[in-house]
Amino acid sequence: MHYHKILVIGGGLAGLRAAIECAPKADTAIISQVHPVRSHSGAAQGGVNAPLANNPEAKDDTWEKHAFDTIKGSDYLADQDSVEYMTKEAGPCIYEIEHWGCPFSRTDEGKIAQRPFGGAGYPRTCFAADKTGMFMLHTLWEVSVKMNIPLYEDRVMVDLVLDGDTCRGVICLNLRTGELEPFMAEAVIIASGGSGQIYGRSTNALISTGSAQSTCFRRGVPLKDMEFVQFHPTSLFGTNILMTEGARGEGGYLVNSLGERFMSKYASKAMELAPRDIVSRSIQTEINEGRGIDGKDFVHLDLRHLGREKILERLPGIRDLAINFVDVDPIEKPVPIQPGQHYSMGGIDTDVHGATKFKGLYAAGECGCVSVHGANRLGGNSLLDTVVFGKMSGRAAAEHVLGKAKLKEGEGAMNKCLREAKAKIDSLLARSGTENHADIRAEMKETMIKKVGIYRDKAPMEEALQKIRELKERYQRITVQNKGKSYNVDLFRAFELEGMLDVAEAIVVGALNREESRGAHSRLDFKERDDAKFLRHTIATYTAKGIEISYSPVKITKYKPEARRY
Amino acid sequence: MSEQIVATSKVAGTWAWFLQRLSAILLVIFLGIHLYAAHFMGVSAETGDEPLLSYEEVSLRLDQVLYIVVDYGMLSMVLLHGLNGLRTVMLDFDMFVRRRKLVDVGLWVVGIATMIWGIVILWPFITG
Amino acid sequence: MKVSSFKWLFGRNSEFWPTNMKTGMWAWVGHRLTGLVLVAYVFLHLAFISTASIGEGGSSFDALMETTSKPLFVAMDFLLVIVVIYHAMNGFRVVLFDLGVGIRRQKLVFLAAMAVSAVLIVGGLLAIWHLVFPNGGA
Amino acid sequence: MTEGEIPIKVQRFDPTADKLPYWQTFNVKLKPGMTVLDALFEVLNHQDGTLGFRFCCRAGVCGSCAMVIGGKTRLACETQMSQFMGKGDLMISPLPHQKVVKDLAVDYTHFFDRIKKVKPYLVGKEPYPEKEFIQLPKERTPINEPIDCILCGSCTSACTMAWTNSDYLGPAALMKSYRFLVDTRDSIPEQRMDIVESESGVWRCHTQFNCVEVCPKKLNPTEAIQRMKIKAVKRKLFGKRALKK
Ligand SMILES: Cc1cc2nc3c(=O)[nH]c(=O)nc-3n(C[C@H](O)[C@H](O)[C@H](O)COP(=O)(O)OP(=O)(O)OC[C@H]3O[C@@H](n4cnc5c(N)ncnc54)[C@H](O)[C@@H]3O)c2cc1C
Ligand code: HEM
Ligand code: SF4
Ligand code: F3S
Ligand code: FES
Repeated sequence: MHYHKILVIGGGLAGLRAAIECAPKADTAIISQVHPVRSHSGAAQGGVNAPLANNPEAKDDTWEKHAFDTIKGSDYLADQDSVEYMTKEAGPCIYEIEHWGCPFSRTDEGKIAQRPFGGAGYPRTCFAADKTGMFMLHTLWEVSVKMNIPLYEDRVMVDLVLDGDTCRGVICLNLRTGELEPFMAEAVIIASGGSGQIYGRSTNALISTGSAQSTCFRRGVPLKDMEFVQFHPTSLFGTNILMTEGARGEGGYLVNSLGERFMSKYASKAMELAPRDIVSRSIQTEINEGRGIDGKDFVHLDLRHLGREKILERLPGIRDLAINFVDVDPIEKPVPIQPGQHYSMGGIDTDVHGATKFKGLYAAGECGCVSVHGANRLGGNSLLDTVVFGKMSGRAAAEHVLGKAKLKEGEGAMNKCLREAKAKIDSLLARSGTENHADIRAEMKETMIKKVGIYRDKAPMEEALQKIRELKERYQRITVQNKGKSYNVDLFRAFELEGMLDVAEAIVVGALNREESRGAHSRLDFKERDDAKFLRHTIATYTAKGIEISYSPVKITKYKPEARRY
Repeated sequence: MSEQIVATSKVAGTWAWFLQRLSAILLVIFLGIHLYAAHFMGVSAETGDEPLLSYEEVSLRLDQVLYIVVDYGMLSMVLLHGLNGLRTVMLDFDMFVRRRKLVDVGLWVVGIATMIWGIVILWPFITG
Repeated sequence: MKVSSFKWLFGRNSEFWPTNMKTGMWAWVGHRLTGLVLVAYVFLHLAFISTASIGEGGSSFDALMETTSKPLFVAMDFLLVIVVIYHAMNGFRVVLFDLGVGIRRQKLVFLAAMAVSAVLIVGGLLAIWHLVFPNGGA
Repeated sequence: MTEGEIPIKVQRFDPTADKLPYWQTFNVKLKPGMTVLDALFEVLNHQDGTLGFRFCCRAGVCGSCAMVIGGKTRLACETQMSQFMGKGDLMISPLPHQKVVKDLAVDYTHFFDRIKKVKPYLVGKEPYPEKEFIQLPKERTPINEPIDCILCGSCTSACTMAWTNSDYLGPAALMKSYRFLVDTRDSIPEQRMDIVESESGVWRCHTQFNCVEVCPKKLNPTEAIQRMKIKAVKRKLFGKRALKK
């Protein structure tokens, strides 16, 4: 049995930042499905928010203003104390990562460059070309190398060991050998990223399935605000690879099958540069009403009028992606785009220290939900979330461990859990029913994007719930073709599918119960925000009987909820 | 492993590489002179129909110190360049990396031995 | 780490398969082969002359020179010229890169080096021809 | 051409079960916009669940899916299938000269070990400023390119020098080293040069340019290596001041 005082699950930004924080204080190891530099964080393009006031147009930017923008963006569902904490810590955290070597782009005076982003009053998004996430990720990995933090790569967490109200460790599947490995620990930090792959048309990485999150969920760890799912207006048709907002920022048009710039109907002033949720909804309306190109599920992002030079100079990355992935050169042809699932605001319910209701269990990053994003995340705030709360949870976990009188308790619970996990994996391997789990996965994704997507309504969501339950039932009859040991992709994809179905159910149930429209959750049958009834967090708990929904209050400090207009 | 690399950093790497370039350039010069002297100077120009080198000619030429320097210098450059090149080739393989000392010593021995051999070969011409 | 399997090193899908090799790789393979050939030549050359000088002075040297004008040796000389010139010209190309020149234009530099080589080789071969057969090969 | 079937010939190998790798052919129906990664998923999902390969971002930024496709090392997720239509079997094999975990998935341990040897982290100049280090845009220029490396391993596995000499740091690690060497914020150029100057460092590079040919991000490790060779010689000839930034 492996033993480390602190285990970090996930080598993305949040996981690495947490490990870097606690490694000097207590023996820490990182467990990750993929090598840290392969993590999904590396796909983030735009930037990370911090009120550094480096941009001449942001001279009087302060953390209070950043907090206000964030809270307003969240449609007042964010916990205001957490938001204040995050925005106060933003500057120091960004300086710190710069000192570690992150190659931010620079202003003329040599300071960190900042650009404007949606929903923010000032240009406060620090960026490093259009690869901010990748550079931050590589930098943090490099620091972890410097600190010699042990890394268990190619291992996936398949079970969480809970002993009453205390977390004792995790059970991992070693993908290389196919063996189950128990990892005992005094504290576990879950930083396993988002679960976007539950949806069809996701901009997320293929491994963003929330496998660790759903494992915790099934062991009784509550999930918060799962119904809030962000959609990005412009992702490539087919692959749903992100086409940055910058394409519209430079002046790109959105055009439907009639050749109209349809945004004039929805936001006559801001046109293509209206806030993300509005643009997403507008595109979806056009598609739903049959004005998608060739009657299909996409519209055109037209950049041709910008001219060759401007495209080559300002949007070379976008051009490369379009050429590589849809074989369209934006200089000559319009790019087919559609809204895509982008981010889950919800996640494992934690407090501002990243602590869950179980002792020694922490969560940070996209898989967790401190609630700083509320009902709608602002662009650039999620990378900030990962480093601020990664650090915070690392600190909290280290303090928890150092304060512990007795170590290495709970061997019994570990062994019991290991047996259960083994039984589960064995039964999966033994299954040879008639269903193909890849098809079930595809149907789940299709159902979620069609029926619990940008627009939501009672009837389709009930159908979706039924469908998810039917798929769960069909899941029992799947077959796992690959019975081998080494790098069994088939087995792990079958395993994670079960958890995805559970989380999908939590999303649908939460969305059905929230009878209002708030942020990214937009219901056709309840078009208004309802602060009286729903200014509170949804808490979903997995029980033997099914998913239970309860609510918890939103912390309001000094920003009173008001109508959200831009 | 990383310690090992730092420890080996003081070895000949840089100089070996640098001398390989230097000797290459000198070789071009020497080779030019050598070929010209050996095949185009004197002989054919005078007799018109005697293309091949003759013993007298060569020993005549080698009576001049300059030619000795050129030929012997050329030999040393060729050896430096060639053996150093061999060393490069060998060190590209794990098998020899692990025996680098042996490779270095071996090549030095071959080089020095050949230089002596060179004197032996040239001797009759010089004295003759 | 070991070469896991010889087959993987030289398989049809590998970098080392001739149809997959690119300019720089060809240049390097050629340079290395010619370098090794040249080392071998130098030692043969020394051995060759030494039979003359260590023998009975003049007579054996001239006899040696006589042998070298046999077609086989002329062919060998031709080969040598090609080898030396390729090695030298590609050597120049490498030295250029070492000086930081033309790294981004390596294919062009290679073509240029090969063009110069071609000219030199033709010149070299003609020179040998004339040297060995001064009367036009008759 | 966007219709029809492409036969893909995949190198299969399970080190726990097979003695030698073998080739297996699958027919994949071409769909518009299909990438090689999509094709592999098509095989995994509907033809043979035992196939093993790495994947993550499917957008060419994470470096998981480098493999040899049609005789050239590329990222599977960035390579369109349609270009291979009508060209016979499309051969797909794992990165050459790496330990295979399963089929197309290789073990990157050795690759990352060599990256770790070059001290792949910034050692900032003391004392740290209260805010950020000041770095002018023109001072950042030298690192603009090398920081784009996604550590996909294509270059190091295509460099035949790294095949025969397992100590050779390889183009990826050397370019990483260069990235810090020319970063104005870094304070240990001497130590970095000691590492790249060693026998397993830059001298093992013979300008094969394979690394440049295969790099999916169109980077130029050779240039970084050549620059460091010059730096090394300058340091030997002129001493420390040759390393001034
Ligand atoms: C295309 C795109 C662009 C974006 N751009 C921006 C932006 O510009 N600005 C911004 O602020 N945000 C952006 N975001 C959001 C942001 O990138 C993510 O929210 C953030 O990177 C999440 O980081 P993380 O550390 O929580 O998780 P991840 O980076 O996803 O890391 C998850 C880690 O967990 C590991 N893991 C997962 N499951 C398991 C398991 N079962 N067992 C073991 N390990 C496991 C994985 O190996 C991985 O290392 C973007 C998102 C997308 C999709
Ligand atoms: C005539 C002019 C010559 C020039 C300009 C020249 C140039 C070079 C250069 C620059 C290299 C280094 C290649 C590298 O590091 O990649 C080299 C390597 C080498 N040379 Fe020469 N060379 C010449 C003649 C010779 C001769 C006469 C010999 C034979 C003794 C020779 C044998 C070698 C060998 C064995 C190598 C090593 C091969 C390798 O590293 O791949 N060279 N040469
Ligand atoms: S230099 Fe290019 S090929 Fe090499 S690891 Fe980096 S991105 Fe991959
Ligand atoms: S392929 Fe290898 S030999 Fe040098 S130029 Fe690239 S590192
Ligand atoms: S899957 Fe990330 S680079 Fe291909």
